[in-house]
Amino acid sequence: MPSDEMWINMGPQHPFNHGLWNLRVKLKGETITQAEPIIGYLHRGWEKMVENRTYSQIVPLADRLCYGSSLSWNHLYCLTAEKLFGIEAPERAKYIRVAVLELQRITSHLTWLMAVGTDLGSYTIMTWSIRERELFLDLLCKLSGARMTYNYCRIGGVRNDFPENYERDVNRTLDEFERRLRDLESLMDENEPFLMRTVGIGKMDGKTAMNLGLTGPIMRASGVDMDLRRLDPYEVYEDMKFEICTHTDGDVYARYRVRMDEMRESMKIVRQAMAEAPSGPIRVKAPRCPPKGNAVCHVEDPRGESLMYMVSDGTERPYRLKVRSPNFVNLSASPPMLLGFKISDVPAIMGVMDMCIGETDR
Amino acid sequence: MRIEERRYTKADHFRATGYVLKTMKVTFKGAIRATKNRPCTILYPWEKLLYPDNFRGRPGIVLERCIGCARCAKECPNQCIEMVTIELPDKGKVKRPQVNLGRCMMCGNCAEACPTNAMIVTPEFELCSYSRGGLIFDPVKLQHPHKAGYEVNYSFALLSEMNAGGEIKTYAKNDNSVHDTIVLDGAKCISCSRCAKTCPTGAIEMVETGEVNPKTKKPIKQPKFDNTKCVVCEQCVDVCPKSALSVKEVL
Amino acid sequence: MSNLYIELTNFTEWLLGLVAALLDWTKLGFLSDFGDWLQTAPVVDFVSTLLVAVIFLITAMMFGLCFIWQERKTLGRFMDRRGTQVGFLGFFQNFADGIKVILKEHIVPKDSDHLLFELAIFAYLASTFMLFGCIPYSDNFYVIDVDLAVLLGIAIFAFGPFSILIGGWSSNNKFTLIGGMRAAAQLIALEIPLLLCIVSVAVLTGDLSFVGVVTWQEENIWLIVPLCIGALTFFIAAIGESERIPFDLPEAEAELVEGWATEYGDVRWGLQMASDYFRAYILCGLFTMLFLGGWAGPEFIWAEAWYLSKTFIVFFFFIWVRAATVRIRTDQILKLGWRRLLPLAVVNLLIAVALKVAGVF
Amino acid sequence: MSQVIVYDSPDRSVEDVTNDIRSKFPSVEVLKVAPRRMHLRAPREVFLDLCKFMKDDLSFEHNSCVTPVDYMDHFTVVYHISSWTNHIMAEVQVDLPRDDPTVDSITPLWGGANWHEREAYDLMGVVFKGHPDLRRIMLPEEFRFHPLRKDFTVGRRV
Repeated sequence: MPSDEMWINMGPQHPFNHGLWNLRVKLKGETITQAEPIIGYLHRGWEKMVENRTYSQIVPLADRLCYGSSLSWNHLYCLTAEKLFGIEAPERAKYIRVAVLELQRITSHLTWLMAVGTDLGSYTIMTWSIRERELFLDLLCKLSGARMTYNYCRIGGVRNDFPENYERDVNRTLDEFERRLRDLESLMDENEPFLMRTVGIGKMDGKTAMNLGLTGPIMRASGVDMDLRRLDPYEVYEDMKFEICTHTDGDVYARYRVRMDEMRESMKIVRQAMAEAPSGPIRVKAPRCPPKGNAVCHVEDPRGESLMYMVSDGTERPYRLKVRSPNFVNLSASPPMLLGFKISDVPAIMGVMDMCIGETDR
Repeated sequence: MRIEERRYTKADHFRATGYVLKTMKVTFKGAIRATKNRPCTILYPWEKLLYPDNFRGRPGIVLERCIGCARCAKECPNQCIEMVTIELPDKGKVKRPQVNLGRCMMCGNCAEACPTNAMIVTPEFELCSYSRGGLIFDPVKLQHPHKAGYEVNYSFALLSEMNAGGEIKTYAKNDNSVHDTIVLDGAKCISCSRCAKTCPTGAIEMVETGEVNPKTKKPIKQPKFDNTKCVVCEQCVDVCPKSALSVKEVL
Repeated sequence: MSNLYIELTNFTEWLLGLVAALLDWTKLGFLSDFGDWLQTAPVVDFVSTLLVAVIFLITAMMFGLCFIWQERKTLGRFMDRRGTQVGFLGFFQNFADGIKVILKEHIVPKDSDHLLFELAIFAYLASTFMLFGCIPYSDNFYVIDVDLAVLLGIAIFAFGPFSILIGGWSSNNKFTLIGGMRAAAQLIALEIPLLLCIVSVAVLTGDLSFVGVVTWQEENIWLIVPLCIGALTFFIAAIGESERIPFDLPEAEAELVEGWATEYGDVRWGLQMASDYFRAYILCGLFTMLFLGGWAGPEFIWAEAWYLSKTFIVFFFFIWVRAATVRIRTDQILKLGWRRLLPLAVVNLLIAVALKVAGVF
Repeated sequence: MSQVIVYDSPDRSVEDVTNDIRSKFPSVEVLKVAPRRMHLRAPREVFLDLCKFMKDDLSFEHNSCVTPVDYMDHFTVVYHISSWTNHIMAEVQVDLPRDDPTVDSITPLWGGANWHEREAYDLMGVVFKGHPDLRRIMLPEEFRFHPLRKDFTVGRRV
């Protein structure tokens, strides 16, 4: 007796999805035959709202695009605005930005690890990664005064310089985090049930990933060595010595592995950027109205390639500001990852994709 | 150039990896550490986290320094600051900012834009109240004991000097020698002296310009700007009926 | 006969004598006859057994609730956070939950099967309470000591999956249907290795009553030494039976919200959660009884205290495994149950038989 | 075990890629060429062939973004297509008249553009011919207007 197929709404309010989005899944028994993500529950009309605010007022709003890694969006907006105004941040501000961006990348990956912990059912992973993330939140709070939405970059530089002996604190935190990362990794890498839940699940090879527009750690896990910090270097990433972490499997374990290695690479970058930051001014006075024209800039967000396209008509308000969120496209490419796997694999696949609905719906 | 990826060879299902023993060793070590010295969580209402001085809680105000220039109201992304007339003992009826904390996102832009550091960023974040009205802080309620760490000062360099190369000087936020200036377009000015009345810092004074108004035989007066007092609040630019004033940015 | 039973019979005799005296005082004919009938042996026997059962049930439930407290505190320490802070050292948390659960409104889904919806929880609870009776604390603190106590316990234990299936099906919700089927499949798959381990214990010790097993272990050695594979299989199967983290899929929050008990809201949900911990308590009790020599231990503390301390230590291992692993999928659980635990249990049975035949014990 | 695809050094420089495009498509106007950047303006008719050519011969593997912009008298859809082998990002502008804003969809070429085009249709009302399932993605189905257009005044009764 062929069991007919059942549509299940892993709906907007569901314990497994982080943020408001709905995954309609067609089940045949336990295996998934069709999947359709539905978004739009958190659409705030960010791009329309931004069109009646001045350039300097949008800076804190750009933080609120994705609360997981707010600094990378703040920085992307300021970088695009600098291209539009035709100005450039001073040398020291660039080094500060790179160091703080990499700190934010580690924090964002730890937030992702917290989500993976709850989805796979082990609350120890969750609480331990929150505890490690607390180290970095204190650092960034000491620097900018806020814990999540930092509002730290400005058009033409950064808000304030490092507080005194900040570099000593950062190095001390990174050494401590090195030890704790080893504990975290052994909590998962040598944990057979974790490997049973993640190896060989949600497979996607490089070619289809590239065609579907996937970017970021998910793409690098499928064996495509694409990292915008190396491909199209911005700020001072050219002379930062770090390696790109890739994996060839393309399954959930590979994505987890890539992100854990990326955390180690980010630590190297932070140390190098902190050491080499020259002295000098940290901010340039930006004019009020940019020349007419448009500017585009894309950076390596912890989730993938994030891009901003800005059109100005000479007044002090942007004419059009388009945001390309990496998660928007990764989510559109998720159905092929889900087909053929079981319903209890959905949290594993979706959890490791580091969803951030704020930037998807804008 | 790539990290050699540690290939996880998926051997037979049941292998002697200790299956879950290594993880149990790590968690047990964590448990011992948590019982020996206190766990890392704090009991919130009784113990509180230590916040740095520059922690951005709700905005606060130092009424003595405030000159009512409304730059914070113009700069706020959520438009939650309004100028409200209050009765000050020494200055009489003046306009001071009133912040609607229900809308405020604590971005600290108002403290950054304030030329006299009257608006400060206080570390206070416990703001629950029984009604939405309770969150609208009028200037008196907005006050907060002042500490040096709460002010938001930044130093900036000028674009022209950056491009010119050579030694780059950095200027403080409210450095009077370097800021935008107001420019008067003489033809449009009808010398109604409205800008002189609205200027909060008294930086504008009407000065005879020598010509005489043929009809009323009185000397024509036009505003002159004293740059050391001006804080570029653009109230004069907005109030001028003939929009004769405009801002010339220093770059 | 256990001392508990003997003392209680004296107490009931005194009590019924009092009642009879009261009835005689009224000087009405049939009342005094009724008083005499009360003092006859079968009534006294019935009332005292009833009292023993009530006392035993209350102590067992108290220790079951202590398990909840122990889990919260220990799991907290594993995760570098404090456990509950309600009341002295967090003890009042259980009563707080109880009060909250009792005050909740009783909601029955509109087009669900009302009778079965109510029945499922109480069937699940009844099987748990019956199991309390089977497990003695020590040789003079138990409810019944029949020869086939172990077999009776396992038979009642097998009753669980039916109530879960009924509960899942009757609340007319897709998720609970899937949750119910998964729970039943998992419980049955892990019951077979459980039984084989118990059979191996029975083979070695020669009888099926708990008191017999423990006295055998007191004379010889604890059964965990010869049957260590059996103990390990029993431990893993017990984690699966009590639906705890590595095998926690029936009510996996991540995708099935609360599994088969999603629609239960008030006291029924509270009872269901409590009976999960009671079943864990029973399995820990079984483990100590069969493999760790029950109440055998040096005399300086009571036998019951020995039994309970060993049960709490076994439950500590349950929590330790929960803190360390992630949840695994249903088909992996079933594969583990049928392909890994069953062979191990059979090997353990061979060892037991070999030891018996060789006459080592 | 698939090998890692590597993009270390760019194969071809920006100039000779633009010369290829100039020679193949005379009607495409090259606005600006910068290191690792290329700005083109393509008429609507030639656009799909240009994309095919870029994908197959010039190895442009990734379509970053599809941006509709409302310039009051006409629409412009700006495509950002990047080639990882040559380390180039191309910005292609396509102007559409205001009365019938339709353009060929590039979802068959790059799957990544699927949701971008649906969002452009949903918020700006640009119709993409050949799109697999062009329907609204953010707003509910029964909405009749497109909010990101300049003539949509904020705050009016909907």
